[in-house]
Amino acid sequence: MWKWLHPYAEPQRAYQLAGKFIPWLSILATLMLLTGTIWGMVFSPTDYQQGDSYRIIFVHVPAASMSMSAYIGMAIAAFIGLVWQIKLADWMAASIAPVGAVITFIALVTGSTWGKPMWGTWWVWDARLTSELVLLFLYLGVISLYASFEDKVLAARAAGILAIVGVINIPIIKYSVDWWNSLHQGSIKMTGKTAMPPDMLVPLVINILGFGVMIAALSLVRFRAEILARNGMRPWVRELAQAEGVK
Amino acid sequence: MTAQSNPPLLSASHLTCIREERVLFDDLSFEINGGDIVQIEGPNGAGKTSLLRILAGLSRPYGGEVLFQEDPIVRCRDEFNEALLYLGHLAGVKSELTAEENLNFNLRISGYAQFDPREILARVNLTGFEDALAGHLSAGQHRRTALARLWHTDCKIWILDEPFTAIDKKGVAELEELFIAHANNGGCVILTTHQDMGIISDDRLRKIRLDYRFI
Amino acid sequence: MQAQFQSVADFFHMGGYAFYVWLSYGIAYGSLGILIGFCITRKSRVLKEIAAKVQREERLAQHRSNKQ
Amino acid sequence: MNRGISYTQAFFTLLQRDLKIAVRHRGDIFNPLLFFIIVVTLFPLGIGSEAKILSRVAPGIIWVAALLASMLSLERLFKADFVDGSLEQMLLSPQPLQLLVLSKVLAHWLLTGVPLIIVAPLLAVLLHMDSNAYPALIETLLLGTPVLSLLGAIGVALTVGLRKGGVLLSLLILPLYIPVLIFATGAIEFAATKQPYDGQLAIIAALLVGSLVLAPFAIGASLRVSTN
Repeated sequence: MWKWLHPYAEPQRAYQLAGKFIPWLSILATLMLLTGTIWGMVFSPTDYQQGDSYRIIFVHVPAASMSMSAYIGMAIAAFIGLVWQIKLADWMAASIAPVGAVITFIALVTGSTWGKPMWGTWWVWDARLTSELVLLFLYLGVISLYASFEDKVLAARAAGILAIVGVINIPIIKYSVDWWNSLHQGSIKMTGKTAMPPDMLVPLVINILGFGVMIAALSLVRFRAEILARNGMRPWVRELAQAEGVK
Repeated sequence: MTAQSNPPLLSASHLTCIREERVLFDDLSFEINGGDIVQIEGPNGAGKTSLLRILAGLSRPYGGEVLFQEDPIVRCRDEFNEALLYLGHLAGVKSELTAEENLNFNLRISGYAQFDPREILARVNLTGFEDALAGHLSAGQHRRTALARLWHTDCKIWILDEPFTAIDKKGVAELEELFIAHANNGGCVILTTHQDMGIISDDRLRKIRLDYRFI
Repeated sequence: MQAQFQSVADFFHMGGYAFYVWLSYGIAYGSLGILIGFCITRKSRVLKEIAAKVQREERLAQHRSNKQ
Repeated sequence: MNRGISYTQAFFTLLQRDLKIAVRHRGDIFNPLLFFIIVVTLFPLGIGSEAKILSRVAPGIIWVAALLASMLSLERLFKADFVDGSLEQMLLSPQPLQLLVLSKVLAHWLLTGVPLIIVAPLLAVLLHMDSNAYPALIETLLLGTPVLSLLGAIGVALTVGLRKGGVLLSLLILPLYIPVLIFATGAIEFAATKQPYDGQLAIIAALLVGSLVLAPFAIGASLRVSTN
């Protein structure tokens, strides 16, 4: 497989390939998010317990579930970069981190604004919100470690190790927070296991997938910029810079 | 140089070093055999220390690889480390420990069980200072505490970054003689220095030149 | 499938939860917008930096060749 | 090529050296301990001296203070060796790096973790901790503080080459400390109410085993990056 991948492991090829994917992914993400959000906001039935406040679910749950997936994706990229010493994978990991952090932030804020009408307070130490908060710290750790190194080759390796350590810890942290929550809080849960009518579930799933595609598209956009930034000494980047950069 | 049947002790293959988006050297290849004394020369900032650190396996090159007897050093790290003696700018001498304790530790961590520290310290003119804390020694004595391990080693590859710093003329001469003896024994010495060497003649010394690159 | 709201005003009212719903959607899509903006402009910022560096190096090379 | 030093001997050579240096440099042992004591004594001043409240929050206070003290003292774990070049020599030693790293972490734990465990019961008295909870306090500290040292060492290894690593370090490692904090304080609370707390202890023990096995690799890899 590595032989087949090798031509794509060249920065220039990866740059071009990413450029071909980005428009399709962006269109797909926009379509999915539009469909899911409009369906959820306008056509999904009102929840008999929570009224219309539950409509926050269509942005909160996708952000929450994708924030975790993005971290795992970042850790996988970092692992590939560390073990097989593929710099492109390092750059990919570095590109995912800020996107994932913003998604986590969105999950936190929407969770909190959903909590206010439900529980009457802006913050509850609910298991999911607490885990999201810790996840945000993990993201910020990776980002600031990457930013702290002058030499970005080293920065990527250091941040990669941290991302892998973090991904091993995530299940443990999640388990411990769940246990702690059951000990102290009783039974506050954001979404019960009650069956959701398809008119709620389908737009939710569409939005979850839409968030995933959007994260991929944004990461690829950053990835392309990262390739350029790290290859500033290569002739093809210099030509590109002189053609586009001086304006 | 006569053609040798043995594989080169250490070889650099297409090394590229990039520091903070600046190319220090690109596609650098050379071979170092037993018996070589190699000086890396070049102006400040040309990447001499970076090259030595890459050769020692402390830094990973941006591209290319370093081979120890034709095996990449990342794949035979333990064997390579056993054959390597590296002394950097920083001596690795603890100022809270005495000269003798420092030498003891340095040799034991390199794996040597049997040695007489006082005799080795006498070789570098530190007799009488064995029990002095390294923090109280002069710069030259401090440096000699670090260099002392050169007198008790079976490593083939010596990589020395500025070994003569703070060493007096007599000490430099002794070190040069030691290098020649080591090379004659089939070892190799790779070093950087800004000082002129008196004993190692120019035809004995191999030079690898690095230039400051602007792009 | 039919719209759950009688009128546009009803839709914006969100059954009395307008503030929370629109606040969370506002923050979510607002921060997404900022993120998208930064991601897209990053490429041109990087290219500008590289172009500036290239020019700096050209000046340096010229300076050196003048001296020789 | 055998030069006559076994892995065990190399391990103890390094351990002995670190302990010797620490004894000649006593501040490194006492400062984190003093920090631990002072932080704990600040809490009654901040939240009032009512015995009921204090005994309720005592496990949390002692553990959070232990977390912070461990993190502060860790900052110096590799710094001195990095600055004087001994770290490079360690990386180039023919001994396995994981072994050497483990030895350094053990030395650090002996110097800062053990004193912490010794004074913890005294602080528990100050905070009116329930007397049933004392064994649990000692047990969780015994099992938990080595985990803190091991996990923290990863963060320290990553930041040792950076000039302003201190604040960054807390961001990197405190989130990783959360499970230890949760299960340790949980165990103490269970003990105070005379419930069995073996489960929590078992989990902390599992965390200890896991970090003993995995952390040395992460620390070694991080050190190779930092000294690059």
